[in-house]
Amino acid sequence: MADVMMAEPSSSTSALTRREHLAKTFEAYRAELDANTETRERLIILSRSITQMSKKLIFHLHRGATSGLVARAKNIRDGKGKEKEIIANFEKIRAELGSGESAESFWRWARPVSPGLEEYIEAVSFLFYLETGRLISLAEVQKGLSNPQTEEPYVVVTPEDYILGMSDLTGELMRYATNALSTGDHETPLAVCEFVRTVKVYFDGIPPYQLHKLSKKQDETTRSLVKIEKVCYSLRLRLIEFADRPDILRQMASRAL
Amino acid sequence: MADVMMAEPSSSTSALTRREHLAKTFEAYRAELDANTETRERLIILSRSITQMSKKLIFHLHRGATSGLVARAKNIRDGKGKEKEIIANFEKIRAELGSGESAESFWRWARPVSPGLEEYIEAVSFLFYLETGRLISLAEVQKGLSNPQTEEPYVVVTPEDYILGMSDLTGELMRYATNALSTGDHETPLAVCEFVRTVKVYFDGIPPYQLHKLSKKQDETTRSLVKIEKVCYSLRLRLIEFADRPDILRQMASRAL
Amino acid sequence: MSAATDNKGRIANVDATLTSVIGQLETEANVKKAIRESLEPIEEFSRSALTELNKLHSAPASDQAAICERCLATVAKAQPLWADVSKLIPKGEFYRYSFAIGPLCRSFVTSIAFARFILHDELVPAFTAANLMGLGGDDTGELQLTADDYLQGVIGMVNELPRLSINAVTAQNFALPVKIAAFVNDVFQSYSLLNLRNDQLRRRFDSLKYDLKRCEDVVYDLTLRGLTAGTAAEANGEKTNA
Amino acid sequence: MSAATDNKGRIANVDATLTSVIGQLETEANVKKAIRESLEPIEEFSRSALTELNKLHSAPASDQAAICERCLATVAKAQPLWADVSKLIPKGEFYRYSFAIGPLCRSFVTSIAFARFILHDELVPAFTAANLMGLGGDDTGELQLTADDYLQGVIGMVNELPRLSINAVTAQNFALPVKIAAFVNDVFQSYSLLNLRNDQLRRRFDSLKYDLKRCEDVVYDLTLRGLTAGTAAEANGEKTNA
Amino acid sequence: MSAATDNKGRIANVDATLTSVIGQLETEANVKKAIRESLEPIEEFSRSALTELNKLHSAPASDQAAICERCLATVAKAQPLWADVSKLIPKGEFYRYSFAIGPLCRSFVTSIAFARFILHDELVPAFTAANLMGLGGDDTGELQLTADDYLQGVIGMVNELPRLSINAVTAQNFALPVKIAAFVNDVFQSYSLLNLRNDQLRRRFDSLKYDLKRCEDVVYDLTLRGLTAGTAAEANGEKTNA
Amino acid sequence: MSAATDNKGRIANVDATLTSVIGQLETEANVKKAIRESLEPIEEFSRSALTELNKLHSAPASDQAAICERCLATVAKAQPLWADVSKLIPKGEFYRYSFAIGPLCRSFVTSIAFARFILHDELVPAFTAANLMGLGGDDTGELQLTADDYLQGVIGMVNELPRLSINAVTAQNFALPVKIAAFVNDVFQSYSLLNLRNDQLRRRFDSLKYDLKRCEDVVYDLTLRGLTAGTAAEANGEKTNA
Amino acid sequence: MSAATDNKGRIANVDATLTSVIGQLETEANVKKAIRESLEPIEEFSRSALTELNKLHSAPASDQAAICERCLATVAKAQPLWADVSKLIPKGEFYRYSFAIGPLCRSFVTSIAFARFILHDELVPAFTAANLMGLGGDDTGELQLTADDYLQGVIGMVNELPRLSINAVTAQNFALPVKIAAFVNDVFQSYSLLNLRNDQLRRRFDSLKYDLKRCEDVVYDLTLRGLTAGTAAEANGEKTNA
Amino acid sequence: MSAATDNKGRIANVDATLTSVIGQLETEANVKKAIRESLEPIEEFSRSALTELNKLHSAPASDQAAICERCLATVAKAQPLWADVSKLIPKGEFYRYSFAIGPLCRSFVTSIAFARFILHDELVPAFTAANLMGLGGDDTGELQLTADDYLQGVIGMVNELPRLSINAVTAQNFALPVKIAAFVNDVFQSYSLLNLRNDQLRRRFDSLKYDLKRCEDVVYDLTLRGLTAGTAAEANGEKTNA
Ligand SMILES: [Mn+2]
Ligand SMILES: [Mn+2]
Repeated sequence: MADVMMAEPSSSTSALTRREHLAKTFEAYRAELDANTETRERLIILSRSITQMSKKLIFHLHRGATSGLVARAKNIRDGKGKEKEIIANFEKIRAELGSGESAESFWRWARPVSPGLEEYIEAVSFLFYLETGRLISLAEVQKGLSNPQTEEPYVVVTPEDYILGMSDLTGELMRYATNALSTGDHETPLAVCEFVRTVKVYFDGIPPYQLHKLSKKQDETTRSLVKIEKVCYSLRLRLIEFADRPDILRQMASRAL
Repeated sequence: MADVMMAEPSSSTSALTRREHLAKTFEAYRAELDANTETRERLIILSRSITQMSKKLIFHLHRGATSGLVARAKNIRDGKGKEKEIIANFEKIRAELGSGESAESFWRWARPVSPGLEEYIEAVSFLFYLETGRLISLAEVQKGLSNPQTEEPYVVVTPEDYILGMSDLTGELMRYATNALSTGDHETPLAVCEFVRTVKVYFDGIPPYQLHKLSKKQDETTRSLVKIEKVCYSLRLRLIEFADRPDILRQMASRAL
Repeated sequence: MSAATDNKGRIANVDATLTSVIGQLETEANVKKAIRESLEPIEEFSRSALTELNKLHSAPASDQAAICERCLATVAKAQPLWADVSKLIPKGEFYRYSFAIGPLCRSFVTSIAFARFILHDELVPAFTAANLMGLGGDDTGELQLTADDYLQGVIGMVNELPRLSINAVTAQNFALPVKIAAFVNDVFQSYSLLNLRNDQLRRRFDSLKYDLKRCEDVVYDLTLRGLTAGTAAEANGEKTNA
Repeated sequence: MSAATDNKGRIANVDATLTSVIGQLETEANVKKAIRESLEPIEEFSRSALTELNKLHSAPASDQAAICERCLATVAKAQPLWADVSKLIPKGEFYRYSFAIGPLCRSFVTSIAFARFILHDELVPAFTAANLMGLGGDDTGELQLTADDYLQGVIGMVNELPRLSINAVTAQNFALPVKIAAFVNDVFQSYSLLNLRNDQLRRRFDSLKYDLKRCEDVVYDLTLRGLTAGTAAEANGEKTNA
Repeated sequence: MSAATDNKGRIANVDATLTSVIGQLETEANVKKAIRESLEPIEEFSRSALTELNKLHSAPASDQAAICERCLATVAKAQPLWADVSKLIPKGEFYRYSFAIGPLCRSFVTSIAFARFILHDELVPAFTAANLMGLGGDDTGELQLTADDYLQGVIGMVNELPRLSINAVTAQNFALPVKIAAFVNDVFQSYSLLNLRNDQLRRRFDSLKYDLKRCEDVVYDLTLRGLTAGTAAEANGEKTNA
Repeated sequence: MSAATDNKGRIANVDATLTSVIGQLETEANVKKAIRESLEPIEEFSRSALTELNKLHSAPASDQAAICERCLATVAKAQPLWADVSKLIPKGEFYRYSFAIGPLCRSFVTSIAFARFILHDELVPAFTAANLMGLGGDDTGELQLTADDYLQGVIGMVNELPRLSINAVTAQNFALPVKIAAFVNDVFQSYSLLNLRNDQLRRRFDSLKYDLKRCEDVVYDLTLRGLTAGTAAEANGEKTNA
Repeated sequence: MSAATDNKGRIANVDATLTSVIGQLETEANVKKAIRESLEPIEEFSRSALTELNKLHSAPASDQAAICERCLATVAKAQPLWADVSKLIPKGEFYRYSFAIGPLCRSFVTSIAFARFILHDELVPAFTAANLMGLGGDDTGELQLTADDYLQGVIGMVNELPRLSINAVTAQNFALPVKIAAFVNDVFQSYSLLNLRNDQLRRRFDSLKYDLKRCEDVVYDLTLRGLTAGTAAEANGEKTNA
Repeated sequence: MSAATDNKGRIANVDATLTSVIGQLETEANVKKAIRESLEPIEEFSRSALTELNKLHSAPASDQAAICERCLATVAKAQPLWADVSKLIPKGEFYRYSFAIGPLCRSFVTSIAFARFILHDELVPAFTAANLMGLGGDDTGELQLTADDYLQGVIGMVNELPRLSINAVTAQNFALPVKIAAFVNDVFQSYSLLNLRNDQLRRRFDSLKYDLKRCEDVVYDLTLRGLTAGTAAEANGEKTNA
C-alpha cells in the first residue's frame, strides 16, 4: 500500500502534464466552437431579417398586382428597389463567411441561412412573374444573388432551394388569381391556373427520396391549385351568363378598380 | 341600365373618398404593425444572446464546481462578472421597451423575452447555489434584474418564470452531483439529493392548471432526482466497503483533484 | 454539528422560498380567475348583441335600422361593467391579461362595426368603437382596444356580409348588396396596405378575398338581371354623405 | 392571337426551366449516391477495425499491443480509398456532403484513439488521427476531419473504456484500470473546458461523467483490495514517458 | 420458519388477490363483447334506414313521403331487439356501456328526425324519437336516449339538409329548398339563444351556421331566377311576422 | 294563413324541443361541476397521503411504520367526504361520472397499498382498500372501487418500489430492499400466469418486469457485499422451498 | 480440458447457427431489393399513365377519349414487365412482398378505372383491371390484384372526380359533370349497403360522401343556368325510375 | 331510352362489382379471425412455458435442469395444435397471416433457446427449434419458423440472461454467471462479424451489447471478490486459447 501512496505524487504530476497539454488543445477547440456559435447567431439574424423583408415585398407586390397598368409598373419598380435591399443582406452574409479562399464555407452554414433564402426565392419569383409572366430560372435567381462584378455567388442556390421556393410561389399565385377575379380580370386566373398546373405536374414527377421536404409542400400546392380551379370555374359560369351582355361585364370590371 | 351607368362615376368618386380616408388610417396601422415587428425582432436577438451567454455561464460554473476551495472561489467571482454582462443585455431590453410612462409594455413583449429570461434564471440560481448552498429567492432574482438606483425592474420575473427556471436548475444540480462523486466529494451528492427532493415535493403540490408547462419539466426533474439518488446509492455502498479503510478513501479522493 | 445546522438552515431557506413563490403563483391564478368571472356578464351582452344582429338576415329593410340601434344599445349596457374588470388588473399589467380580454373586444368590434355600417355606411374607427364599448374613460384605467383586436373584429364583421347580401336579395332588397360590395371592396383594399406576419390576423385577412368575391358576385347577378337600377345610385349617393 | 403566342411562350419557358432544374436535382442525387457507394468499402474497413479492437476485452494483456497494431493497419488499408471519395466531391462542397462522411470519420477516430491510447497512453491529436486515416494529403482534396467529428469520435472511444477496465480485472490485469481511470479523468476535464450547444456533442459529453465514475469505481475496488500495488507505479510511471 | 410461513402466506395472498381482480376484469370484457354483438343486428337496421333516406336525394317530390314512411318502418323493426341488449347490462351500469350504444342511438335519431321533418315539417322531440326507437318501455330497462345523443343525432340530420336542398333543385323541386332553409334557420336561431357549455356539442352546433348559409344560398339562387314564386313568399313572409 | 300558422307552430316546436334538451344538458353539466368540486377536498387528502409516503425515501427504518400510519390516517380523514360525493350522483349514474372519480381512487389505492406493504408485507385486497377509503358503506351508495382502478393503483405503487429500494440502501436500511424484491417478484409471478386482455393494463403490468429487475439489482449489490445476512436467507432461502 | 472443448464447441456452434440464419436474412434482403428494382420500370409507366390522365383536367371534351386510350396503352406497355417481377418471388411468398407491390397495383387500378369510366361509363371490374395490367396470365405466377388494392385504387380514382367535374365546366364541357355525379352516386349507394369491417378502407369510403357532394354541387350550378339540357334529363330522369 | 338502359346497366355493374369485392374482403376478415382464435390455446402454452422458465430466477442450481425440461415439455404439448392453424391458411398465403403467427413463434424460440442453453450450453439451431415447436411436419403445411422470427426469439432469450446472472449470484450460484457471460460473448462476437441490413433486427442486436456489459459486470464483481475460483479460469482461460 505504501507503494500506492508513493506512486501518488508522481502520478498526479504526470497527470497534470498531460492534462495541461490537453487543456491547451481544448482551449483552442473552445475558441473555435465559440466562434462558430457566434457566426451562426449572426447568420440567423441576417436570415430572419431577409425573411421579414421578403414577406414585406410579397405584400407590396400583391398591393399593386391588381391595379391599372401604370400603377402596376410603378409597383414593380418599387418592388425591385426593395429586392435590392434584400440582396444587400445576402452580401452581408457573404462578408460574414469570408470570400475567395474560404468560399467553401457557405455549405457549412447553409442551414441557418436557408429559411431566409427560401422566402427570398418566393418573393423574387413572384416579382418576376408579375413583370414578365414567366417562371424565373435557377440561373436567374443565382445571378441576382451574385456579385455583379466578380459573378461570385453570395450564397449558392441549390435546385432544392429553388424548387421549394417555387412551391411556395404557387400559394402567392393563388392569392393573386383570386384577387384578380374580384377586380373583373378574367385572364389572370386562367393563365395562373395553367401555370400552376404545369409546375405541379413537373414536381409530381420528382421521386420523394430526391427531395423529402417537397411532398408536404406539394399537398399545399394541390390545395392552391384546387382553389385556383374553383376560381376559374366561377369565372366560366359568369362568362356564360354574361355571354350576351359584354357591356355589363365591362362595366362591372371597371367598377372594381 | 343607363341609371347604373350614370351612377358609376359618382359611385367611384365617392368610393375613392372613403377609400382614401381609410387608406390614411390603415397606413398608420401599417406603420404601427411594422414598428412592432421590428421591436419583436430586436428583442428576439437580445433574448437569444442572453440564452447563449447563460449557457456559457453554466458551463463555466461546472468547470470550477468540483475544484479546490480557492479555485472555486475564483470561478464564482469570474462567474459573477459574466452575470453582469448578461444583465447588461436585460438593460438593453428595458431601453428597447422605453421606461417610466410606458413601463407596462413589458407584458406586451414578454413572449419573445421569456426564453432568454428562463435560461438566465437557471444560470443565476446555479451560481447562487454554488456560492451559498441556498436556493435563490424570486425577490433576489428580481433585484438582480432591476436598476440598482431606481429599483425599476428591467424585466419582470413572474412566479412562473422562476419556477420553470428552478425546474431546469435541478438538471444542472444532477450534473454537479455526479461530477462531484468522481472527485471523491461525498457530501455534495447527499446535499443535492435532499435539496432536489424538497424542490420536487413542493412543485408536485402545484396543481397542473396553474402552470401547465411545469408538468413536462417535473418529469425531467424526477429523472434527475432518480439519477442523483443512484449516485447516493453508489456512494453509500462505497462508504460501507471503505468503512475500515478511511485512509484509502482520502487518498483516492485527493488523487482525483 | 455546524454542518447539521447548515443543512437545517438550507432546508428552512428552501421551504420559505418555495412556499412564498407558490403562494404568489396562487395569487396570480386567483387574479386570472377573478378577471375571467368579471368578464362573464360582459360576454352575455356581447352574445346578445350578436344575436340581435343575426335578425338582419331575415328582417325587411325597414327594420334594419331599429335592429342596429338595439344592438348598439346592448353594447352600451356593458359599459359600466368594464370598470369592474379594470379594478382587477394591477397597474401596468393590461397586456398580461389581454389574452382573456381580447376575444371579447373582437366580438364587440364585430357587432359595433356591423351596426355602424348598416346605419351609416362607414367603417367605424377604432377610437369610436372603443368609446361605444365604454373603454378609454377614467374608470377603465389601462383597458384598451388594441389595434390587433380592432383589426380582427372588423374582419369578423366582413365575414358576415356575404350572407347578408344573399339574404337581402331573397328579401327583395336589391340596394343593400351594392352597398355591401362597395364597402367590402374598400375594406379589402385597406387591409391590403398592411404587412402581416404569419399570425391569426394574416389567416383571417386571407379569408377576406373570398368574401369580396362573393359580395361582388351578387352585384354581378343583380346587374345582369337589371335589378340594381336606381338602388345603386341610392346606395352610393348616401355613402358620400356619410 | 398574340395572347396565344404569349401563352405558348410562357408554357415553353416553364417547361424548359423546370426540366433543367429537375435535371440538376437528379445530377445531385446521383452525386450523393456515388459518394455513398464510394464510402461502402471504407465502412467495411471501419467495421473491421472496431471488430479487431473488440478482442481487447477478452485478450490477455500481452496481446493488446498486437491487436492495436492490427487495428491501425486496418485503418491504414482504407487510406487510398479516400481519394475516390474526394474525386466525387465538387470543389468547395465538402460541407455539402459531410452529413454522409462524418459518421464514418467518427468511427475511425474512435478506433484510432482507442488503439493509440492502449499503445501510447495518449489522446491522439486530431491532426495525427486525420493522417492515420489518410486525410489531408494532396489526393484527398477538401476532405477533412472536422473538429466536431473528432470530438465525437473520441467520446465514442471513452464510452468503451469502462467495459475494458472491468474485463481487465476479470483477466487479472490490474494495471490497465488505473491507466484508464487517469486517462478518462484527463479527457473529461478537457471536454469540460468547452461551451457546448444543445446538440449531439453536448448529449454525448453528458454521458462522459458516468464513464468516469465507472472507471474510478474500478480503481477504488482494486485499491481497497490492495490489487493496484506496483501496477499503479508502473502505469503512471510509463505515462510520464509517453 | 415463521418467515417461511410469512413468505408462503404473502405469495398466496398476492396470488389470490390478483386472480380475483383479474377475474372481474375478464367478466367485464365478456359483457362488453356480448353487448357489442347484440348491437350488430340493430346496426343493420340503422344502416338500412339511412340507405332508404339516401334515396331522397334523387327521388321526385312525390316519392318522398313513401321513402320516409319506409325509413320509419325500418327503425320500428329494430324495436324488439333492444330488449336483448338491455338484458346484458348489469343493474346501474348503463353508463358504463353507453360508449358502445350512443353512436347507434345518434344514427337512429338522425334517421327519425330526417323522416319526421320531411313528413311533418317538425323537429321530432327526444321523447318521441326514443319511443319510435323502442326505448323507454319496461323491457328496455335502463337503456335510454341521452340528451347528448339526441342533440348529436339532430345535428347529424341538419348536416344532410344542404345536400338535399341542392339535389332538390337539380330534380326541379323548388319548394323543398325554401322549406329546408326556414327549418334550419329555426334550429339555428333557437340554438344561438342558448348558452351551451358542452364543448364537443358546441363545435358541432357551430357547424350548423355553415349548413344554414348553404341552404340560404340555394334560396338566393332560386329567388334571383324567380323560381320560388309562391313558396318563398309563404315561408319568408311569415317569418318576418314571427 | 295556414302556412303562417304552420311556420309559427314549427318555430315554437323547434324552440321548445331544443330548449328542453339543452336544459337537460345544463343540468348534467352542473352535476359534473358539483361532483368535481366535491372531490377537491378529497384530492387534498390524497395529495397529503402521497406527500407523507414520500418521506419514506429519506427516513431511517425506525420511522417507516409511523410514516405509514400517518398516511393511512390521512386516507381515513377523507372517509366522511365520500358521502357528499355520493349524494350528488343520480341513481344508476355512477359510471357516468367514474371518469372523474377513478383517478382519485387509483391514487388512494397507491397510498394504501404502499403503506400496507411496508406495515404488513402484504398486497392489500381490493375490498380492504375500499373499506380504508371509506367506500362500500350505506352512505356511499353506488360509489365503488372498480377492479380497473384498483389494479392501476397497485401498479402505481409497485412502480415506486425500485426507487424506495435504492434510497433505503442510502439510508442504510438493508432489510427493506430484500423485502421489496420478494414482494415485487410475487406480484410479477402471479400476474404472469394470468391472461389479461385489457391492453392498457397489460402494458402497465408488463412494465413491472423492469421494476422487478431494478429491485433485484439492489439485492444483488447487497448480497455481494454481505449486507443481506439474515434477511436474504430468510426471504430467498424460503423462496426456493416454495 | 473438457471445458475447453466445450467452449470451443459452443463457440463453433453459435457461430455456425448465427451465420446460417443471417445468411438467410441476407438472401431475403436481396430478393426484396431485386423485387424493388424490378418494379422501378413499371412504376415509370404507372407515373406516365397518371400524367397522361392529368391532361383530362385541361382538355376539351373531344380529346378525352384519345387521352384515355393513351393512358391504357401506357398501362399495357407495363404488362410484359410483370413476368420479371413474378420470377423473383419464391413460391408461396407473394404475400411476403405484397407490401412493395400493392401501392403500384393501386396506382394502376386508379388509372385504369379512370380511363374506363371516361371511355365506357363503367366501374371496371377487378378481373378486367388485372387483365389490363397484365396480371393473371401463366407467366405472372402468384402475382395478383388483391381485393384491398383494387378497392383502394377505385377510391383513389373517385377522389379525383370532383376536380375533373369542376375543370370540365371551365373547359365548357357540361355533359361530363352530370355523368360524373351519376357515377359517384352509384358507387356511393352500392357501398352504403355493404358492411365493410376493414377500418382503413371504411374511412376512405366514407370520404366518398364528400366527393359526391362536390359533384352534385357542380350539377346544381349547371342546372340553375340551364346548362344540363338533355344530359341532365337523361341521367337524372332515368335515375328516378331506377 | 337507351340512356335509361345504360344507366340501369351501370348501376347494376357498379353494384355487382363492389358487392363481389367486398364479399372477398369479408371472407379474408373471417379467415383472420379464425386464425387468431386457433392461436389462442397455443398462446396459453407459450405463456406457461415462459412462466416455468421464470422460476429459474429464484431456483437453486440443482432445480434448473428440471425446470428446463418441464418448459420443453410444455412447448411439446402445443405441437398438435399447429395443424389446426395450418388448415385455416389458404394455399400460398402463409405470409399474409404471418403478422399474427410471428410473435408467437418468437416467444416459443425464446423459451426453447433458453432451456437448451441451460441444459446443454448451446445455441439451439433454427431447425431444431422448429422441430421442438412441432413445425415442419406434413400436417403443418406452409407454416414455418422464419429466419427473422428465430433471430428475434434468440435475442429475446439473451435479453433475459443478465437478470438470471444477477439472481444466480443472489442465490449463491457463482458458476452460472461465468457460463452466461461466455455464451453472450460468443453470440455477440459472431454477430458483430456479420453485416446485418435488416434495421429492426440490427437495433435489437445492438441491444445485446448492453446485455453483454451487464453480464461482464457480474463476472467482474465475482472475480474481484475471488468468487469465481475454478469456473472463471475454466471459462476465461480457455477463451484466450480460442
Ligand atoms: Mn408565401
Ligand atoms: Mn440546463
